[in-house]
Amino acid sequence: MRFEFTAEENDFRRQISEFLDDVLPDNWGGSTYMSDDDSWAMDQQFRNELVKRKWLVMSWPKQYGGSDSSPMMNTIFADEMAYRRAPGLDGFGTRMLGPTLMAFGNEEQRTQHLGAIARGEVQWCQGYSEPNSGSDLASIQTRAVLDGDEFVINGAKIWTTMGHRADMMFMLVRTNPDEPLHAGISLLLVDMKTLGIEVKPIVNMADIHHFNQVIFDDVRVPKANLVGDLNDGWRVGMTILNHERSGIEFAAGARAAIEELIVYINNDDSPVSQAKSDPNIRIKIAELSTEVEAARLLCYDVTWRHGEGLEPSFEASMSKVAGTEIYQKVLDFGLEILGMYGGLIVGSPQAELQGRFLKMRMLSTATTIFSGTNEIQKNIIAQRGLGLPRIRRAAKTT
Amino acid sequence: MRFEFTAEENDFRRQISEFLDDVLPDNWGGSTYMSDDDSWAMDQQFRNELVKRKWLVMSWPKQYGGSDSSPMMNTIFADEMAYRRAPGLDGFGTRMLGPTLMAFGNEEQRTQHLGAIARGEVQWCQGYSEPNSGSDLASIQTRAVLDGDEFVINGAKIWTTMGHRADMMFMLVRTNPDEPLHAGISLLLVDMKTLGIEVKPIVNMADIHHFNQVIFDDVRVPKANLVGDLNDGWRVGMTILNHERSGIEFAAGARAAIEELIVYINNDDSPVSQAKSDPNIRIKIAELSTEVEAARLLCYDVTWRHGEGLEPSFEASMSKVAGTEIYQKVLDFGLEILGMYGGLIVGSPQAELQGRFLKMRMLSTATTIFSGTNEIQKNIIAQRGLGLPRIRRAAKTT
Amino acid sequence: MDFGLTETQELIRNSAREFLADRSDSSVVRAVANGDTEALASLWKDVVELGWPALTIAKEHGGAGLSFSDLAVLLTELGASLAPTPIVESAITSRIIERYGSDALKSDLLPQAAEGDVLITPAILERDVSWEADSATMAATRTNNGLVITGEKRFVSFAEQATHVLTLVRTDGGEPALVVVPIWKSTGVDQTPLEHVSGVPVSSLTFNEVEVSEANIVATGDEAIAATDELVAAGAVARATQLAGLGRAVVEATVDYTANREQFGQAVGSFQAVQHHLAEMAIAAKQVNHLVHSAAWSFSQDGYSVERAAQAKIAASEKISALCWTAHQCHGAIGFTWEHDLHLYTRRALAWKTDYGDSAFHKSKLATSLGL
Amino acid sequence: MDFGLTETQELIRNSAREFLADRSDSSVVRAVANGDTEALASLWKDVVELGWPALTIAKEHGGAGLSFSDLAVLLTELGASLAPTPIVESAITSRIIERYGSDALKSDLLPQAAEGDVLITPAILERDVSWEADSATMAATRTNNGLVITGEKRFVSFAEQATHVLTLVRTDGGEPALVVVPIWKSTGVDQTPLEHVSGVPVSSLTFNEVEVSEANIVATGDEAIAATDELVAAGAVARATQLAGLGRAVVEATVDYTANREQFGQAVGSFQAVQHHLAEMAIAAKQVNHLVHSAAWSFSQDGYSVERAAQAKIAASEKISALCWTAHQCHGAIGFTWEHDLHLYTRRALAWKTDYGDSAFHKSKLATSLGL
Repeated sequence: MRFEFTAEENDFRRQISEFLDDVLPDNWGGSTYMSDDDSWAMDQQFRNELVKRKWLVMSWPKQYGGSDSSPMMNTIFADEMAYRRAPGLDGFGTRMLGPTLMAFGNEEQRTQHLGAIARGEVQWCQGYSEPNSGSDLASIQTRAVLDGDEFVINGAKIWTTMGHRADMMFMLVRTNPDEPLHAGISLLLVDMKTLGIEVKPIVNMADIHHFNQVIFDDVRVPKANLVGDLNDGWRVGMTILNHERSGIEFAAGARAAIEELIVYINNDDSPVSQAKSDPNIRIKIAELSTEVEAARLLCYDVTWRHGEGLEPSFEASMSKVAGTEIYQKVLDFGLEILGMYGGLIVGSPQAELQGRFLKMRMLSTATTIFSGTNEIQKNIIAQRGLGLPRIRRAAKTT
Repeated sequence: MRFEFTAEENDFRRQISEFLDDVLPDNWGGSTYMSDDDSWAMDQQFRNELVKRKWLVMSWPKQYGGSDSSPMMNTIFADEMAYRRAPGLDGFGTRMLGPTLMAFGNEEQRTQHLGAIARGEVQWCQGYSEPNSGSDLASIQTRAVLDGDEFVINGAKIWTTMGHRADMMFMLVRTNPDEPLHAGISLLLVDMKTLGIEVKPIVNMADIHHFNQVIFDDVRVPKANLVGDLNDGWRVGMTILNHERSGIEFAAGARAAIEELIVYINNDDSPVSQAKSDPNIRIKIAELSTEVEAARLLCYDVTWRHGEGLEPSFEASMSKVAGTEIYQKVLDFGLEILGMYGGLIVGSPQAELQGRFLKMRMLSTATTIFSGTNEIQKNIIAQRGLGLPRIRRAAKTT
Repeated sequence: MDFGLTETQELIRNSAREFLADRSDSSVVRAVANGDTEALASLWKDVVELGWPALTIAKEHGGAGLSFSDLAVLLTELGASLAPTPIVESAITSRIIERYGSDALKSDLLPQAAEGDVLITPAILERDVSWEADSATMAATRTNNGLVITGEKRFVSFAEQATHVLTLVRTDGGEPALVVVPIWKSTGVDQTPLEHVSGVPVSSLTFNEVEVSEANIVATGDEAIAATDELVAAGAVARATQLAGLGRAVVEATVDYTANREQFGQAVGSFQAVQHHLAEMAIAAKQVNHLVHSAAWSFSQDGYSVERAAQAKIAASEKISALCWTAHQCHGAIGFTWEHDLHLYTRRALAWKTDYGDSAFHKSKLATSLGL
Repeated sequence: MDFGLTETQELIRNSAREFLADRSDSSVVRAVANGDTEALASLWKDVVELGWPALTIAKEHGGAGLSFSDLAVLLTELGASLAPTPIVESAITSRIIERYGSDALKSDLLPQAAEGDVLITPAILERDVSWEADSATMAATRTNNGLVITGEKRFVSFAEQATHVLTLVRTDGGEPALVVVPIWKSTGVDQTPLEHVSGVPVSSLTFNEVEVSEANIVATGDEAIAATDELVAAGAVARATQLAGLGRAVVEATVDYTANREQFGQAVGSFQAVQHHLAEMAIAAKQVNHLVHSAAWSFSQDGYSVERAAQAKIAASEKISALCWTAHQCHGAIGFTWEHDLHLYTRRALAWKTDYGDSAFHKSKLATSLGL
């Protein structure tokens, strides 16, 4: 066991930190509360900076433009970026689609897409969820019917993050309606400018437009855009979901928030600075910072397992549950410390900490729901991790 | 709405309190930690006192020796007795079997048993659970086969509280093995001195002998001891479980514990008296006392519903969940306040508060398990109370 | 103990439900949150028509003379509907004036408050957002005619609609005074509207040498502190009562959604994890309901129970906002959208959770009251 | 970061598991809890044979010179088996003497400690049961030869087996001193055995004019406070590490039970409520495991991380005892019996939860360290 980072790792963390000191605006609170064109432009600009430093796809093999960097380095990068709430990352292209194409794509698909992702030139989005298929993904109904050299897609996807900015979508479609749930599904790559695609915005409860509903009306996609085998999309698509998910971004966000709160109440100009000598606040911060560290170690455990070639399936569920729960708790606590100021919205006169904690708390609501609700993650932990059996038949519970 | 007791009710509460002031020893901590003959003798003696005051079966109709007292009076009585941890109550005879015999027993059974219960002359115990039938009572396997004028019982009951003191048992037996779970069950009254009954003690984790396993080996019981119809025992037996259960004893126990702790830390002689000015302790006591009051109001709601002739089925589940959970929390907190002293056992030198909190916490472990685990109570609340549907078939959860 | 409604209370509840279903559905709540002051004014006009501001004002001052317990029945419905209307502000200021004000002040203001001709809202908080009466610092200089006030009060609800504020000042000698300031007629009062999670108007007010006549002083010294404590306690119980109603509404909506939404071939609400979420939410909602009505019952013309008021707000603040977050968890993605109404409840719960003292504030009060 | 065991650590773990399965099953744990001192002595003899007391003592003093991190691997196994043997007491007193004691004291005591010829146990607590070094009041009078001690120390683990205690006194001038008292050779030391939930021997000790030579003083003044703080921190991490092992064992036992116990025609462990209980228990156990090993790693010959030590004990104290109670809930009635071993774990968890500072104590330390 070794509970410290190597000199090289610490050095890399410092580099990222210095880079962010340089390029982030003062008092930067994260792009999370900017859903406008400015924030998109900033995101693009940051992505270019990351490309310049060879960080955007550092985890990829050298042959595809990456640096073959270790899982530990990748998590440190993700940790530091999330800790500073830095924009510019591209989860869909670099972390989800890229590795999947390396594993399942054909030579032509790799040539066509990997370079563009590595250069930060193309924005991908993910077409998985449907209005009636949320947690239960295998029940998707969007159809793709082969017609000559093309698939014809009809249906609707929902919760499509960045759908309104994306150039391309990778999507799950039902290609064999007669097969049981998982078996009739394929993964397709779709140009978002194709005729018949309509993108409708969905504004979230934090008043931000991240999501979209995407309607497919006789959308024709070349057969060559099929990734992997026909009707093998479930396996291909789930690989995307499982790839290198350490969950560090939640622990990092929680760490950032709690440190910000400590600085804030230690500032005598803060109207709630009396909190710093309130024993209950002291105790609560100690408690939360312990939980944050506990969640953070779970993430690095997942990363370590990944580096050792061990399968981190239920461990990733653990880090997701722990990270998202503590992230919400820390934000709740921030609102508690802010007292009445916690009720002020970004942009309000007299707002403290720019009203960001309220906005972040609203946004964090999704973290325990998306990518598999925490309830489902706990099922996974119990069944895959602990080996507990599934229900055999209808339970008579009362 | 009226959130106060009537003058008559307050007066009655005062009477009980004065009675207990008179008869309870100083520093009385409850008979819960006395499993010896002395404590049994004290229990008997107290029961006689309750009979003298006409309190033991006050809720019963006058014709059976009761006072037809209101559910509110009954709950006040139970509240005050539990608050003072007074012995002498007889849950099995007065609160469970008595009302059941009034509803389902025949004239002979009533004549034979009700008077003896009312006079505190007979100790009953309950034979429901079996080694393989805990939460799932309907699966009991203890057989009773009719042979002439007698049932012949074979099998085993477990968790039989007071089994080693009891004169009589009311028990569920399977009289028709071919019927599905609930339908083949009957309720029998059994004299514990009958040949073939063996009572084996089970010591609980607090090192107290309350429970027993009771083995039945060709035990012959007169047919006349069947209560209600043959194979209708599930309905009869469940009535027993549902009768007038307000759950007030948990809220009362929690109230007693928290008040004891406040007095204790306010005493400057207490080695942990610094706790009284610890803001975290102050806050925690305020929090717990709020929860205790919240649980207590749920119990009085159940009682009020009962008095109004409304069905308090899921409300009783709510009061059970809330009461038992807060009772455990208050005891946990007591151990926390006591610090290292919390680890001392009853009778140890240097024990504080007689080591009672540790013992009580151990004993309280059972409260969230017995009489339907809190998990099952929550199912009842969701399904019967809120009308949520049951699972239709095997769930595919991952 | 009687957990049932009286006839009067049933009447209040039924008429409130009927009215609010019609006049305060989510479109009205959203309109007011978007700054539609006409929608707010129109709702207030109807509410006055129904006599709600008059409910607890004594008959001799033109009110209906009902109890705080009766008011609580109305407040649960206002909470359940998120109705954006200043009944709490009106009711608690009327109570304090009735209990502590001079006969002249009562005769002047209460009949007008009952008629909705004046609206008096509390202005207690300053920059340090403490609900502790002792911490008020806004300066008032004594003159022959009364007081001249200079300073700032923050987080004043419905200040834009109010004709008066009931505010706490500290005079030259350090003595506190609780005073009614007719802001509609005063010069030197400036408003800064805040953007607030509650979705109702909240402002900060600056007072620049604002003159207030002697007659407008409600109480001074220890009595001013006691009156302010009571104002805060009444506000706390009122907000807690609205939270109780809000919680009930969220439980109902979540039961409804999960009983019908299907995943994995099952109603989501048939999964044990979801059932247990909802069972716990239902317990919390019922507990808060009982605690707030118990607290409201304790408010009589002779005073109130400090313990019950604190317990009501502690439980309501903690349990109802937590319940809203669990409701989001049960709703999944749909509850995360702006379009779905669930976040309107969550936002209001966040606002009310802190208003008139958060749980930490009331726990400290309660601990003192318990002898610690 | 490396979450895997080194070869040495694997060796420690495997040999500890094998030994403890054989020599510290629940019958031994129960025997010692029932006062069987021979069982305890016999286990200690074997443990000495295995070289466990020598593990972290420097090679120059006859130890194995391994790290606290290596010791932690052993401690998880000791925790999982509830082994009633004073390795923690021995290891942390050796560390403090090695870090703070004079060369003479080290040469005298450490080789004997490594061989198991002496057993030194900490005696820190007094009547107010505070782990804060500053609060020690036991009086020591300076003489030409050393100190004369009079007073009481409470809750001393394995005092009946110990040859020495490491204790904190306050000299005439008010200066604290950390001192080794050879209780086996001293007159004036009385023991009061306590009946303790841990199931291992715990006593209170009274000192009546007990003479201690100058050579036995480990540290004085600020250094005595620092050494005591370190002793408590090391004890806290050691107990937390035992708790981590205990938690793992309880999770395994509960999985095993619920996967096999059937009710309603199902394995109890197939119900979602039980699965979620266990998932949360497993997360907690893993988190505590990582936090304790991270804290243990920070203990080097140069010092330790105050934050990590506090975090380890906070998490272990809160999560592992809670996990035990949830295990009871999952076990149902059978886990409530004396006969079932589960309560042995619960009792030990309760004892270790408080030993060397409960979570409130360490939260306060951590808050200070975080700049609050």
